[in-house]
Amino acid sequence: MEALIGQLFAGLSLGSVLLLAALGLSLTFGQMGVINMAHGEFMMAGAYTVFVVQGVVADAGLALVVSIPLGFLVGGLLGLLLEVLLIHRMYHRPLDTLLVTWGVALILQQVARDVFGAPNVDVKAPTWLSGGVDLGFTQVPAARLFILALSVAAVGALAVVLTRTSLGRRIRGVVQNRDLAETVGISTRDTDRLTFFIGSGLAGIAGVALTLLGSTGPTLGTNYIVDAFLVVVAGGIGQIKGTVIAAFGLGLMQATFEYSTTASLAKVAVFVVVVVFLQIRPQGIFSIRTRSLA
Amino acid sequence: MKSDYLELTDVRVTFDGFVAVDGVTMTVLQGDLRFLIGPNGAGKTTLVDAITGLVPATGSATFGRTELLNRKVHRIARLGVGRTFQTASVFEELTVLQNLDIAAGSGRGPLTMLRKRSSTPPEVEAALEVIGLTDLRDRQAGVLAHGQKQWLEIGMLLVQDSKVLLLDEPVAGMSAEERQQTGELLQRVGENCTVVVVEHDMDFMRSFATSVTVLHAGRVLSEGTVAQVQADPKVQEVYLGRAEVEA
Amino acid sequence: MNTGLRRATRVTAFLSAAVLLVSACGSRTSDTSTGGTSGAASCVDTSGDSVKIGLLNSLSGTMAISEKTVNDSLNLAVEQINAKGGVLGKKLSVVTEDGASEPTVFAEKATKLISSDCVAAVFGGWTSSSRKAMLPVFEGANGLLFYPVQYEGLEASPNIFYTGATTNQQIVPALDYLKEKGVKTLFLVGSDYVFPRTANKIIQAYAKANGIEVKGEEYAPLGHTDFATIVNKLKGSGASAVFNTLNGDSNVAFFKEYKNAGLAAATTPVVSVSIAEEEVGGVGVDNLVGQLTAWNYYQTVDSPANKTFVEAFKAKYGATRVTSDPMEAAYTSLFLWQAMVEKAKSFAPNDVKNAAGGVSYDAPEGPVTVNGENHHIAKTALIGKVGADGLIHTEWSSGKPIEPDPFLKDYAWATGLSG
Amino acid sequence: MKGEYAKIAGFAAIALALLVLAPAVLSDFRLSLLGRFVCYAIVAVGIGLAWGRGGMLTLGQGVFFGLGAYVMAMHLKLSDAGPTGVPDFMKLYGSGVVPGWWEPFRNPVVTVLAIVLVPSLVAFGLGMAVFRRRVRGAYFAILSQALAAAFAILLIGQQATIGGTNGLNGFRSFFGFNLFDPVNKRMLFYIAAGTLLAMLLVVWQLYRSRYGELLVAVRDQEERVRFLGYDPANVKIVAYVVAAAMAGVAGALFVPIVGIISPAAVGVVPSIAFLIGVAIGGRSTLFGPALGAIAVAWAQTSLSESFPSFWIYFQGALFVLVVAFLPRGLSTVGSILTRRRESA
Repeated sequence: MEALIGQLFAGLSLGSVLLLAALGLSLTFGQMGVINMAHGEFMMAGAYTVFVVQGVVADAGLALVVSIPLGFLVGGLLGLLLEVLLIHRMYHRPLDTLLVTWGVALILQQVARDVFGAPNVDVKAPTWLSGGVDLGFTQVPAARLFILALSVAAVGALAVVLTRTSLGRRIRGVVQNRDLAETVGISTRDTDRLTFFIGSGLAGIAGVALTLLGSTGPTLGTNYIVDAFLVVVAGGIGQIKGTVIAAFGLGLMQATFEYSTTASLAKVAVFVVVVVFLQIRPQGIFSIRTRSLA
Repeated sequence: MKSDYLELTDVRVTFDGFVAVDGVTMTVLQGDLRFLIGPNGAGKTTLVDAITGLVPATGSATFGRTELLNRKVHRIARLGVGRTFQTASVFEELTVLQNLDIAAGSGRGPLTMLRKRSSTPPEVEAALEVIGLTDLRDRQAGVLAHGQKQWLEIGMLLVQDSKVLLLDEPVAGMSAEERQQTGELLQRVGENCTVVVVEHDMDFMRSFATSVTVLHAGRVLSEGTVAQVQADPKVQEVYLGRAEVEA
Repeated sequence: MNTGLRRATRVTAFLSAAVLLVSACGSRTSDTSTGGTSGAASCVDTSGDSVKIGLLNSLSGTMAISEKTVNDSLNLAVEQINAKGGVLGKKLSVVTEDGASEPTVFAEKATKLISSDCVAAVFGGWTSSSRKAMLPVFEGANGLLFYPVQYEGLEASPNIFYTGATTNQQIVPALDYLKEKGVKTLFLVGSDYVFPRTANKIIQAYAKANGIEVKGEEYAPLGHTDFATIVNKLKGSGASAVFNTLNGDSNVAFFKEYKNAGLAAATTPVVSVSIAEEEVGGVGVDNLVGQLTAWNYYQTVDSPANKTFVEAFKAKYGATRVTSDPMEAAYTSLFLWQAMVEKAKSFAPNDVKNAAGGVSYDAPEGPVTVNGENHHIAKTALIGKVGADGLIHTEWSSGKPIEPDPFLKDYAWATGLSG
Repeated sequence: MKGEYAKIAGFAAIALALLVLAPAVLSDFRLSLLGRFVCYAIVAVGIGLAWGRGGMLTLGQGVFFGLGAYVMAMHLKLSDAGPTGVPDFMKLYGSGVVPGWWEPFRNPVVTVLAIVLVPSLVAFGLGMAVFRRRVRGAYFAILSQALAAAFAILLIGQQATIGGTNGLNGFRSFFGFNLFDPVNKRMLFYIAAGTLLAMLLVVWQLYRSRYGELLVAVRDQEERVRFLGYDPANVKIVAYVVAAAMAGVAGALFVPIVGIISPAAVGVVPSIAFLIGVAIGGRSTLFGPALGAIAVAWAQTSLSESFPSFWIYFQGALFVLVVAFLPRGLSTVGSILTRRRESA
């Protein structure tokens, strides 16, 4: 029974990690159609942010707290730079953004290698996040609980921004009808930049969180990017709701398969499930409701 | 030969609870040049989408007693129902000839497909004549003028051997001269086909329509000749009145 | 000139340029192999006052982190040998190639080193897949490879010298140690590839023969970073020790999860066979203190030879650098080759092979001796414990060098393991 | 018709360079290196068809390459082991019994058929599942990438039956020919070069056929094609299957030339790496993808020898600059220059 609850938690936790990794993507990919393969490297940048901050701030807990907004900023600024320099001239060629950002990812990884060295760096966890938290009936790792809370907070904050603020209304306006938004005076250029900034910033936060669980090194991003994209695809286009459901769904599935078989088979099985899922519900993926077909 | 007619019965299209087409019933006979008009959001394009399989619909739409609804898009096309789009959607990287040749070829077998085109098929030659693009046959479609692209689209419908032609705002953005030519083209084509034109341009309609159906809020508001429809007080109220004012 | 011809000219120009460039690289070195059978005669040039050797490590790609360090210690050894007058009076001149972490590239570069550069011997390789890829090359062209990393055994090529540990010099002593400590239940966790799978087969057989119960055997794909499920299983199993054959980044995630789950070295110790001094920093000293490792060398080994090695290494590469088992094994491999060549008084691979048996060297890890039959070397096994200083300290030693037994022929419990 | 002559001339130029010039001036080692590049070029020709002409950005060609390669490798392993023998690695790591699904590959004819059919069938099945449901564009790209990831993980996990990370290697003969003999290695190069030329002929015929025109139409306006009475899924599946078959053949040739196939050659990273040469050469041109692939592989080999970390920057910059600023590849630079000269 305890193992079962532990496993349920493991699945939720994995889901929250996937959610953090995919949330920014669902904004940049789902809402803007840009396939940003450098998203993983923005996560890496967030993780290295914690490492750098820990070099300045001795207390690991404080460093982590400081790193969350800072990681958002680092990821966001990298994203902004990418948008301004490259992506904005490619909105009509979404597939090509995939290859361009793959190149950017390669460069960023090598920059990390040249700046921080090829081996992983040591990021210390704050004492209040190491060890477990007793929930009465079972004990769960504090770090994972923290990440779960962080992902929920990130989704909440994003939802508030998208639905309650003028910026959010602008983003949704531009996504739904670019031309109309332009004619009513919304600057689509500014909105694009902001959307990309926020989406990439979320990657930075994900990177900060991942230092609690895994290695901080140049290849951190590559370990997550394929899974994160699968989540967005399964979740459906432009749907934060869909991303949340897909992340936790895939997380629970991976954990369940892994428990009953092996981690390798579980990864393969999750892929098969996503393909089968697309057979049943391509609607979540595909929607054509435009007047012209241009 | 009036047996091949397009008959819609209680066609209904719903998007997430919003009823875009609300029980449209109409019949278009062969040789008819039917104009479908109505204010924005009346459901004109959606109705065309429903007939061509782009959006799911309930009710019935038959052509020559064959049910069209809820078939795949390409199957409906093969039944002889063709359409154009508001924004011309020709294959810009291909030549005029290649565009027409593709349109003419949905019935070709694999061996024909895998061979090079050795000569221009007669129906393509004929269509080039009809749409007046013979001299531009080797020009890339992407560099054609707007009006020429629309004509190419119509040409593609012709070689496709469509019996029902659904045209979505074919003269939008055209010069007066181009409109005139397009109208005459439609009249020529309409002799052997069932043609439905979705249009906003009232002058164009008055010049070329043989009959008109007015849609409003997803329903048929009025139907008849141009004169009959123009005289209908309901139509004047929701649509034409306003158009008169604008004009 | 019509378009057709012009384009044809362009294509031809491009292709000839490409071909010429490729051939230019080729002719950079003496291409004596052209036309002849590359296998039969060695093209090693010993006429001058220097002799070429090849260093083949991944300087790019995922394995560069580890293999770069081996390349460093190999260069140190070359420098030291040359400072003392070289081998048979000839200075060593190094040809460095990048294996790029890809087995195919290793095979390709090995071919180049043997047949184009005509090196006397090649030093390098890390992953089993890179070694397996190079093996046919060395056997086909009758070259010599010195492979410096502990591996899963079950191999003995006449053209390869294995200076890292085979299983009976690392895995088996670690099990002996655990048994000695009274461990009755084990949990096995490893990356999903050949070394962990083979190691765990051996562990299962050993456990069965020695009354140890294996509570679980889990594999994670290479690069796997979420160990919640595996640690959950580990915790649920109640095993009293863990045998860890994870590789690379996965170790970080595993040890963080292990700590987060409330497990500790004092109650459930983890014996790792892929974590050396180099990796401790990346995993985090905090996460590793008190955990065990099984190797044949640590930087802290107390011997005059090691003192010299560590000092020389730090002097050349910086005081913050550490030395580890594969680095030491690579360093040692060059001196062993020197000893073989000097015994044979020849650089020819066949002469070196014939002279190899019994050659010994006082390595930083202690005395090592080449086994003439299987081309492995006798080494002392050391169980270490990670200290708060980030170094690994010897906890237990086999006391004397263990004769290599790559096929575990001399262990009764292991019969039937290797087909 | 001028275009036709240009193609014939280009074709002759490539044939001359590969079949006459290269063997004459290159050492055995460099020639077999070029042989490996030619294998990549064959994959690139297929990608040019699927991506350049068909608009399907396939990030999973490594899978088909791997299927062809493993089929060939299994046959070579079995034939080395003798009529009833067991491949060496199975004795070491496995049960010492050849699994039933290996047995058919003892037969050379079955092997050659399987090299083409296995990748084709997998591509067909996937194409039916994906294109029929109108999954396309970015979704298709991501799915194909996930397929590559899953395939590599699956291979790595199968130590006893398919060699795991080590892959399959240590082949001694190729359909009876000794692989250590330099003459036979030269023969392998000729086979690879000949195959590349044949594949170029195949795509040339496809490009100039009505099907080629239709494929471009589907790439640019998939929905429009539907309204002309075609099912675009079928059009795309054909191109995808042909591309997969080409990758499979390339993989099969790669095995005897390089002497090893392992999961490292089939995963996500090599699958994307296949694309860069295609992008540089000009994705929708006939010769561009093949020439680009050879150029990039050559650059990688020579640059990474001297500047390992520089190569990564270079590769990254190539992706960025070529795709962002020269979407039609370097071939456009050539034609722009020509046009300038003509107008001057």
